[in-house]
Amino acid sequence: MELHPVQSTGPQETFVLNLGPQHPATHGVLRVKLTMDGEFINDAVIVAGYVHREHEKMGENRPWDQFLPNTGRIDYLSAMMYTHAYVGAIERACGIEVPPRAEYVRVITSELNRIASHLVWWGAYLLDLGGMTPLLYAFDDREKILDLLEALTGARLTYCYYRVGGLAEDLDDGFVEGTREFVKEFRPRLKMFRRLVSENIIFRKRVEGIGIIDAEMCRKYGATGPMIRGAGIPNDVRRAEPYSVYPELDFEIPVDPAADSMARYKVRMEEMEQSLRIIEQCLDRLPEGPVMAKVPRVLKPPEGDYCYATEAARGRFEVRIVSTGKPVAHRVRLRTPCFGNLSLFEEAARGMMLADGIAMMGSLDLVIPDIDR
Amino acid sequence: MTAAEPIRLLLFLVGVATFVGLNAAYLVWVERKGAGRFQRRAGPTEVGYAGLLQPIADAGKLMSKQLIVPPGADRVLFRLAPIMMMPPAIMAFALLPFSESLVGIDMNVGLIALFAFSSFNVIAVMLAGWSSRNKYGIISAARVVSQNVAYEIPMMLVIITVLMVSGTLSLTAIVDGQSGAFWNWNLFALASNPLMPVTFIIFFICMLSETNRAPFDMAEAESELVAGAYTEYAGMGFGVFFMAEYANIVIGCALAVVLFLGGWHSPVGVFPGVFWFLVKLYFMVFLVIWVRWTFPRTQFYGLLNLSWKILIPISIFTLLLSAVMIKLV
Amino acid sequence: MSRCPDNLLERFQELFPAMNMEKPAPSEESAGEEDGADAAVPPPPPPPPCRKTEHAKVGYDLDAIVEPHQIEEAAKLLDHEGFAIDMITAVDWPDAEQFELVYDFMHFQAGTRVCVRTRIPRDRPEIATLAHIYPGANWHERETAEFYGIQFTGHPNPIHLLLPEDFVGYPLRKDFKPQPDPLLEP
Amino acid sequence: MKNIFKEVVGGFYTLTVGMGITLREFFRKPVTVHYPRESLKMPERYRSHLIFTSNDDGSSKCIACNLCVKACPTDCIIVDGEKKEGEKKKSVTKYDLDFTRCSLCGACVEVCPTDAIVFSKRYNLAATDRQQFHIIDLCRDLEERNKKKAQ
Repeated sequence: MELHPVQSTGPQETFVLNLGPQHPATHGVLRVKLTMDGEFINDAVIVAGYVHREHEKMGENRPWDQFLPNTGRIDYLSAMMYTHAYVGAIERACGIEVPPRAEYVRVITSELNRIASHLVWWGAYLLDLGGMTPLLYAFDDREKILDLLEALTGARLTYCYYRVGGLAEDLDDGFVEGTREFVKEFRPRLKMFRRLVSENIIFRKRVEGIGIIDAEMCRKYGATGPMIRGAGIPNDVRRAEPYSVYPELDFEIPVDPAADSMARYKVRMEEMEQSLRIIEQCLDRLPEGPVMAKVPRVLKPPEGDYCYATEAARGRFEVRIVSTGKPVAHRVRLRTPCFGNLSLFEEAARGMMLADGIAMMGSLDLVIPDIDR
Repeated sequence: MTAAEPIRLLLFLVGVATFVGLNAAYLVWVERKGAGRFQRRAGPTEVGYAGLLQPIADAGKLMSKQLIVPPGADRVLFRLAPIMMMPPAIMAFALLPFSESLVGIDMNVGLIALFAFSSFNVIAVMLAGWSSRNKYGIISAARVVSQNVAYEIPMMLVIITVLMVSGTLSLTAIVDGQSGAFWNWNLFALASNPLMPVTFIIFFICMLSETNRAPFDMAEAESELVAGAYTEYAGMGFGVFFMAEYANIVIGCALAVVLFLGGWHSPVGVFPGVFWFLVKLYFMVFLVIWVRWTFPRTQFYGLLNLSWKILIPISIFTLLLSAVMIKLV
Repeated sequence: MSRCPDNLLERFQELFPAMNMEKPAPSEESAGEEDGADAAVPPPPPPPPCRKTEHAKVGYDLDAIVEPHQIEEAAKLLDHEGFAIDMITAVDWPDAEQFELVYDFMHFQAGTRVCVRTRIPRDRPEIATLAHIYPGANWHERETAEFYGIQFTGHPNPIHLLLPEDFVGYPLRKDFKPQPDPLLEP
Repeated sequence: MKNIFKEVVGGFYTLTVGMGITLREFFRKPVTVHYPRESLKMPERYRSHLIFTSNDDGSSKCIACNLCVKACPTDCIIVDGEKKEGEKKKSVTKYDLDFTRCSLCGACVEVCPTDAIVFSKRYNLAATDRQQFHIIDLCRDLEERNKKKAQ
């Protein structure tokens, strides 16, 4: 049965509602200035920059490799992929060949990190929609990933594990078995998540057909990642601009043409499944050997500018470095996925109801430092 | 009225007030413990054994907090709202038949009086939202009113269905009509209405909605409206709303027990009636908690759609069905 | 898997020589422009204004240098070809007294990335906005404007995006000196 | 009409499935660790603030070469050393770590030629004012640890 949402009755008395900077639904310090007509959003203005730290300037005033700790602090939920993009850019510029073992470990840890990030999103999204319990279930599983990564890297969020030319350290003893065990345990959990939430009628009613962001809008705003895949276009940096060992791996890019919040939800859920596949394959193929290439002590990438994009959990993360051949970068540009993804909110939220707007905002999977940098 | 009657009433009033207070406090504990278990964590553990003194500590904290009235708020109404919230809830308790003898006032229109009291909290929440001069509060107030209006109707239709089976408005008489084994309960009165379980489910949904419980907690909706109508309340002002919320849940669950689950009548025959009443009551409360910690919140228009487009047609249908069945049988 | 479908590439090569031909012609504005110097001395090996680059080496497939006034036209062409906006940023070249504006575009289906650059004088940093072609450019341009002090003419909402509204200065310029923050001193 | 019926009944079924799942979780053991009473063991590679490793005689291995100072992205290390008579290498006299600025990236540990500094596993650091974190004196820390060991 079609249950049509009620429509706004037209321009009347409006009021301004400040959603944030401290608000449960903005997942951090983001402020949305809403002009409301009753429960309808007439106009939304994003006020960002509350956690701006000028990472790009920091990149310009320190040696190339000293910027590494910063890269994990842009999107703290998928730090691995961000560090990967930065070291990838320098490796591309200097022509450093990374040992295959290091590449495989990078992919494994990146995909684990992606699952952890999607789990946070899943829990937090359900929290946005008023379901508290899934958050705890998601964190239960995420905890296992973080334990694995903590034992490997020594940190739970800001890993700083990749180095230009390889990895900081080789795998620890328990990592391979621990990861295999996690993969085995997590598959049935995903199924449980699906039965608990994805099929739930209340949840479906809240996200199906809500927050339509079609491919054209994504194109005009530069929205990437699950946003564009949820609009039916199989664009994934891992396939479109292959990096690391992804071309050798067999995985699918989940796509959903519906372009609504449910489509983005489904894409992310399916991505976790695919990440498990990638991890399994990498563990099977994990070669022996060194994890660090020969890298000059002082990095001096040749003159020019270089881009390196990775598929972070929220979409395309791209680092553009401009080198003048000096040991310090001339320019480090960080192209973060949330920036593009959020910029279309102002247009997409117009005319929605408040609760639907929040359902849509949650489906964008925002990490505020990723926008503000 | 005998000379003992006022004393009895007074005792009952004190008893009910204590019961409501303790009940609310310990339901918070049950809710937190239950939520903990549903989410695979421990819940409160620190204050007292298994956190049993936690509600007392919370109450102490809430009472010692300053009551803040936001600038620009309507001071009188802002203070009045929590006060208006509590008495109807307590008064409704006086009507509940905990057992044959343990009932405050046995009115012959008990059901209607109970509804009169329990509908009162809408006004209190609306006043709270409106008077606190908070935009979230105003949205919440508007939501509460339309939500309650929408759900009074299917609830009433459902109750009329039950009344047609019972043939009385007195709560004790309704329970008495369900005496004997459990297949005499109204829930299983399939002979007079084969859709009685559906009616019960509708009643349960409406009860959740009337008490603003998840998944219908439009008034609070913490991820959208922060805390809705209660955003600006601090200390015991908030505490009273909290207590009243739990009192209302108990009333709603007690009503479900009286109307559908045979009140104090035991399914097996041992133990006194009041024990069975409480067992059934707390089972219903557990069900409410269980629902809350399982589902996401419904969309606001989805909630109204559910009421007007699904619940009301079904409840009208069951009403007509039982009318026909009773006439035929 | 082919990085860049051939037909698309051909279309680019058709597309950008058009601009290359325009390039030697002296532009009416911006005297301090690169080609002013180019015209005087025949450039020994000037990088071709539009060239194919190797994605595996630099991360983009096409590198096009255009005149500042051509940027709208370039964006329109890319928009017509179905490209999405990737990012807009600037690079400060204080020695050359120029800002280099870098516009990155990407193609969702083909995976092609195009980098369009232009240089504007540092003392008159003005360029046309792309916000009417790509609404996503709005935020990127606001960011570039506040960090470099570049004016995007015709921008619908030229206010600070990430910096506080009362912030003075352009932090990503090379000659930026931060004001000492009394709160941060121990 | 059939669709409505299907949706209502099917929807209700999904709700019962969800409730079944949460009920099953209800009867399982909590997974949380009750922190102040019990705590997890920190893994081998856990990164907390720096501490000195020591030679057999309890002195620091640090030769005050300043490589860590140069490697630090946030300039949070101050090292001073002196050359004692009769010894080939310098020995450290002052090693201050500004923990408010340290990002625990590990550049200093990696660059250290004598493996004089390692990450500690002190995870429950807490203080009531900033000054206590401001400077962590590694030399004093080593002395204190030596004293404790002696006792």
